[in-house]
Amino acid sequence: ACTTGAEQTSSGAAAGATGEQSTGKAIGLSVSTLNNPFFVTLSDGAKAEAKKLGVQVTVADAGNDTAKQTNDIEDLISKNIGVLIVNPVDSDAVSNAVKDAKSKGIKVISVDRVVNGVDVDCKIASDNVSGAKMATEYLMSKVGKNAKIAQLEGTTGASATIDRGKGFHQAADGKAQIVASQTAKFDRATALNVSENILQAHGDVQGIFAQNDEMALGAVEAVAAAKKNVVIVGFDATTDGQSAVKSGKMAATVQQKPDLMGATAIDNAQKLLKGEKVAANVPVSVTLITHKG
Amino acid sequence: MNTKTLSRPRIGDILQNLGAMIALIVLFVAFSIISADFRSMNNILSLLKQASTNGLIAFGMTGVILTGGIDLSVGSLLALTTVVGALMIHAGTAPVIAMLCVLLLGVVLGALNGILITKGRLQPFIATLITMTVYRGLTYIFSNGMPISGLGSDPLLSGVGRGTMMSIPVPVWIMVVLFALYFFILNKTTFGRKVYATGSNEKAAQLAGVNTHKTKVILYTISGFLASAAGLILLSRLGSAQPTIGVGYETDAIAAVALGGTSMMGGRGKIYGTLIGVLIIAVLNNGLNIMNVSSYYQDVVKGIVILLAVLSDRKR
Amino acid sequence: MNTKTLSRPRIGDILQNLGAMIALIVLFVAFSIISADFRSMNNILSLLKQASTNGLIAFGMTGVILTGGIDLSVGSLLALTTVVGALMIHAGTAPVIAMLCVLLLGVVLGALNGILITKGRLQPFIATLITMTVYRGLTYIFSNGMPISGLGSDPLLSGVGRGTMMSIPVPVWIMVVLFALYFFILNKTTFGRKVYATGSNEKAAQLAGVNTHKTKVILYTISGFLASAAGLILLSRLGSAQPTIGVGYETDAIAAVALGGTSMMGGRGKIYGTLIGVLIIAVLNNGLNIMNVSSYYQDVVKGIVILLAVLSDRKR
Amino acid sequence: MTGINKSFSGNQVLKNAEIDIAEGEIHALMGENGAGKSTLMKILTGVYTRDSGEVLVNGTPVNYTHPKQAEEAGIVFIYQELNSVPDLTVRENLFLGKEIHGKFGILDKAAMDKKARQVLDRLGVSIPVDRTMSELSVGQQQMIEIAKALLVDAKVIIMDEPTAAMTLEETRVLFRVLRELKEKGVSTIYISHRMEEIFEICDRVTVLRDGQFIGTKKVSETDMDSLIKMMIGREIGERYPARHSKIGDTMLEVKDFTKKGVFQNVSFSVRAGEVLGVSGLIGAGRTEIMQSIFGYLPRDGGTLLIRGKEVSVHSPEQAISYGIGFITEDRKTEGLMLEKSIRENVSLTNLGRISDHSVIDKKKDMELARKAVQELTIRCSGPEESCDSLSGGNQQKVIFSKWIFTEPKILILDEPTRGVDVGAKKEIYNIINTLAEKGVAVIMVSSELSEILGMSDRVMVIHEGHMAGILNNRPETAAAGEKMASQENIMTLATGGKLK
Ligand SMILES: Nc1ncnc2c1ncn2[C@@H]1O[C@H](COP(=O)(O)OP(=O)(O)OP(=O)(O)O)[C@@H](O)[C@H]1O
Ligand SMILES: Nc1ncnc2c1ncn2[C@@H]1O[C@H](COP(=O)(O)OP(=O)(O)OP(=O)(O)O)[C@@H](O)[C@H]1O
Ligand SMILES: [Mg+2]
Ligand SMILES: [Mg+2]
Repeated sequence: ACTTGAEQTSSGAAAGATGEQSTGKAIGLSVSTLNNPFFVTLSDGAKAEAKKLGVQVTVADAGNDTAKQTNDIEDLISKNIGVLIVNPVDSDAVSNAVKDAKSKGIKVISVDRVVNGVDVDCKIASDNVSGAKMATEYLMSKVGKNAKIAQLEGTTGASATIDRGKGFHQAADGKAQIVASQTAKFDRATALNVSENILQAHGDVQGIFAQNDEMALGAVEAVAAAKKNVVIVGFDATTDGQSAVKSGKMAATVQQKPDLMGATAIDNAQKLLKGEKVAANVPVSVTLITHKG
Repeated sequence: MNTKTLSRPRIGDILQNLGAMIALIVLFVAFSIISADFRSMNNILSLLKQASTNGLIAFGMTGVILTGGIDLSVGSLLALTTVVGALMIHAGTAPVIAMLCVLLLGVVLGALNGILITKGRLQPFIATLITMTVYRGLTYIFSNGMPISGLGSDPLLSGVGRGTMMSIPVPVWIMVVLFALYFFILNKTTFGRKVYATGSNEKAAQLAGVNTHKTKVILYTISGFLASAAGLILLSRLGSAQPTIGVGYETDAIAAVALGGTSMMGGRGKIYGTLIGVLIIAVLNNGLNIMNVSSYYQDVVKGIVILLAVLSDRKR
Repeated sequence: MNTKTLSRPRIGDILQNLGAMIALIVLFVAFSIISADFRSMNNILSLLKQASTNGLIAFGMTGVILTGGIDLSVGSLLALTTVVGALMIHAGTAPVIAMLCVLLLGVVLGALNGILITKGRLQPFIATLITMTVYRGLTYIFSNGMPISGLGSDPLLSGVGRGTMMSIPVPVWIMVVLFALYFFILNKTTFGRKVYATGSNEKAAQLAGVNTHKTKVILYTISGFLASAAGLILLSRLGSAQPTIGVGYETDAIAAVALGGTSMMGGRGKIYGTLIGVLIIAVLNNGLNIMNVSSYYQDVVKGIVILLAVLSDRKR
Repeated sequence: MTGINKSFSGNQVLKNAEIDIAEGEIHALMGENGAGKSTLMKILTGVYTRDSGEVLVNGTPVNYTHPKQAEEAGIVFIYQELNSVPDLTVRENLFLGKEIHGKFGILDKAAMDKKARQVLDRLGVSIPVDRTMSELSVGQQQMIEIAKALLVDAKVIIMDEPTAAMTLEETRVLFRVLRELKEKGVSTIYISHRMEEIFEICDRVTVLRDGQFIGTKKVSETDMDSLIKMMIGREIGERYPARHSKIGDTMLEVKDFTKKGVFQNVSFSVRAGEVLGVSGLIGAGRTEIMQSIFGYLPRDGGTLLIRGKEVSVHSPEQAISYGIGFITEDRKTEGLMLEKSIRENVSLTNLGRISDHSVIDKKKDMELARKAVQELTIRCSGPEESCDSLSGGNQQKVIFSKWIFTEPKILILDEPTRGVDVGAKKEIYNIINTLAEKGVAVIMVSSELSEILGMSDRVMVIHEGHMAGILNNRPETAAAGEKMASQENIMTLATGGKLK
């Protein structure tokens, strides 16, 4: 029955019937974590857009646990959603669950990160690797060639940590002296202590790349306490991050517009529910917000 | 009169889990009434499948807690064993061999916990807190902090987590079989008696000839084995090994054990209580998700439900 | 002969923490030799400043563990109280009032833990596991999962975490003063006696007229108070309140207590041991960072150092 | 106290119980195990609340709800079960709940030390005040409990079997103190199962049976037999049953057992059918020697021979496999799983008998427990009753049944009748004799001299961890001029003296 349902949805002839059906069908959003402002904004953007369009969206928070995300997607399948928006904790680990969803005729949109091994109906991907590369290049342009720089890493093993680390090394390896690279678990308080320790060990460090704004802001506090002059670049462009850039405490942050990503996902989901065609790839521009002045 | 006193403890046993049982039934009925999606057969089966991981870990935890111990390392152990298994498959080992190695490693790491606690005379909380940290660190080192995917499509490996038998998911079968087995061991064998004796009064048990150290090592070994078995299910369901997996799993398992009325002081408790606890947690997770309750409120709701259940079960 | 037996327990006390003391000295000397940055005065001070948060929490934890209890909620409590404080400042409350409210809320939430454990007759592990979940959920709800910054530049608020007195950071002063105070309370007052008696044999203590319930409630209240005080230091150092802050802080605190030789069973332990444990953890964190040891290996190194220290301190 | 009634979950343990205490008297409270003596006293001091009845102190009705209140009114209770705090020092235990302190609860250590020393000296106890309580032997802990009571300016002291773990020497000190207190007008309620003590120290005696008041008599106007009859409703005849066992070959031989600082070069042997009594003062190390024979306590040196063959016993498990059984001195912490049922306790040492390939046969399990209840006449509502609600004597019988069913060849008994009433004692003696007649070698550690003299074939005396001597106690086998076991001879050896 599932297969027929899927055929119906994809056949233009049955579009009217599907449309009727779809009004009853909801959208499911499986988000990697709501303990991180970036994804909170993404999810809030989606919810606001859904409200505007009058569609129902069910949000499940995987708490950065791949297994929980698989359970969440199963729960959403149980709910008979029409479209699954998935923001994977891990691109590989999510694929079995997404395959299950697809086999039940559910359309799938991936946001922020891709789903490996499955053709999703729409990819809304921002490129963490190139974002980190861009940010690091900007940092190096500020501190000059062969300057001493350090990196604050996110939670070990997290997808963002891996991708942003990759981008950082692509830009910095061989072109700067990386004196320290330590995890601060995406956490501001941890970053404060770790940055203090790095500054103790390397008083001459000129730049710090933090894999998210929370850690960048922790570094800002450490640098201020040590009365040093260090260029700090963050990632995510959170509200706090943006205002720190505006006031010059941070040099730059990478903006991926999570609220826009959330809203775009809902827009596309709505189209898929109606049986309309959507672009397979919706690139989200990664822009650098820098301090002007 | 004799029969009356004989039957008394059994009624007591049921009463002991009454709060949890009622909580389970109330939650189940309430969610079923509110949501047609919840009560669908498909959903019930996927709920049970989701319960299986926590189920296996919680069964192992029950045995350990019955001796007044605790095993905080289960989540890290699960991560380490599955990462090693996935690396072996990558290196060309036959999946079935790799899977056996996962279980074997679970046994070894579990036994190591037990040995630290008995021979090393460390307090269980401290010993497993340390191994929790070390096993996690080793997981990162071996995996280089990266998830390991591309495990191929071995039918056994994918069957363990994703297959069905008589239209019931394989993980559910595994949970049921292991529950029955461990229930039997704890309630019907001499080893079970030794477990309760060790937890009830270790000194008296030793003086009665029970090798309490051996008993404990076996229980931690079983806990390690069951955690790695849970890891295999996840490895199969996810199709990849995650170095970050399992964080906080000890908490869910302990919550299930507590919900089931087992005393953290040891000596008193039942594994079927744990099963009820596992189901309560699974129903809550699944039901609250289906009803689109915000994850922030889910924490609060879960906390309060667990509180009410254990409050109504408290003794003395 | 009398003097010999008289002095025995005192030597025993020192020996009891010998492993930890040696570990601290060895680590400190080793790092100092290897790294000039480590041994700089500035770094030592910032190391001590970093130790202050875990220090305060671990002192509170010591009191609780001395009665055989545990407080898993400290991290969530810290997050909830600081988020509420930051929201109050945002809403226009004078920072000093908001700071008092943070401490007051810490006291209330800590007392709630104590009441659940005594009046509610819940096991400490379960009770604080539940409040850990609920307090964290409430933190997310109040903050909507977002950090709260823009707390202005009140001199008191910024002084608590960032100021110095006689060129020693204020958090270090706070830690030292609260340590001395709590040391005095536990060792030189009738209340301290009640704490140890409650942990060693609760029934005997009750029969001797000790209100063990009251004693416990006070200890959990102190733990809540100290956790919120640690929160104030972090609030000041970060200039913002984080809903995610404090995850895993209970683990660090418990590790420090265990390193200090306090028994998880209650009745036996010393708060100066905890101070040594806090310093070991701080030296490890700081030293490994300074030497740029990969975070993967840091977990393993930390675990092994703690293991060696507690193994060499274990009794009987 | 009059018309006191008390039930525990439907089980009425006191029915119209009563007792009256005059000023400056020592009043014995007697009754079988489970008669309700401790319960009655706990009602007096507010540990339990009564269902009905009246308590008058100096003519005014009182209703204490916490022992602290009774203590403030001058009534102190030395509990039957030790209630010390193991991790605190002697000083801290003595002053627990009544610390001497200045402002803000700041402790005055010096003042406490001084007072503690005075009290301990009065009791002739030489324990340093900052020794941790858990390092003391049971008997020493009991002395501290008594010292605790003396610290309070008491008008009435209740002693619930204070001498159960004491030897003659300590008992004498205690009695001296009791007489001094009496001179000062302090009343004592004295509970004991040692009949001799009642006649030595008490003025009047009140007897309870099954929770009912039977009568109060002047001690001078009664005798042992009629008192026993009041207690158990029948005569028991001789307190120590006649012994007929034939002594066979050497079963167990202990050679040069040494544990540094605890016992040195202990060597002895026991033969089949023989009862070897072991006597000594509190803390002489008897318990430790027995624990190390049983493989529980590691020793520094010495060998163990069973039937002449050297065996290696380093754990209780091994000891049991060689047919050794061990009835421990402390029921609560070593003997029983208190919150578990009689059935579970009895089966723990007999898991092999009730199981088949490690799977428990429920029927056999139940049968064994029923057999225990029947054969040892354990007073309970059934084999499923949990041990913490049994009286002390009945708990002791559970431990006995636990070991008898293992059919031991060698049975070590450490204070087998501690806190056991006269009737049950006789039953236990009968059990011991039956075992001996079956050829079991019995080692019996006891602090009650009359029991040692009444039950043993030979008596080994331990003094400060050394063997002070072995005395013959069977006149018919005595060689000419051999030193025989007698109260004086044992006491001399136990206190380090030499026999003339
Ligand atoms: N807390 C309790 N709950 C239930 N039953 C109890 C409790 N305490 C005592 N009993 C029962 O009350 C009866 C009287 O017990 P009690 O301890 O007063 O006896 P006793 O005369 O002191 O005996 P013993 O000489 O053995 O000390 C016993 O049958 C015992 O099982
Ligand atoms: N846990 C302990 N730690 C240190 N010393 C101990 C401990 N237990 C007993 N002792 C000491 O060992 C010695 C022997 O004690 P033990 O209990 O064997 O004596 P005992 O002859 O059996 O006397 P009792 O009649 O009191 O049981 C005593 O001096 C006692 O203080
Ligand atoms: Mg009694
Ligand atoms: Mg003894």
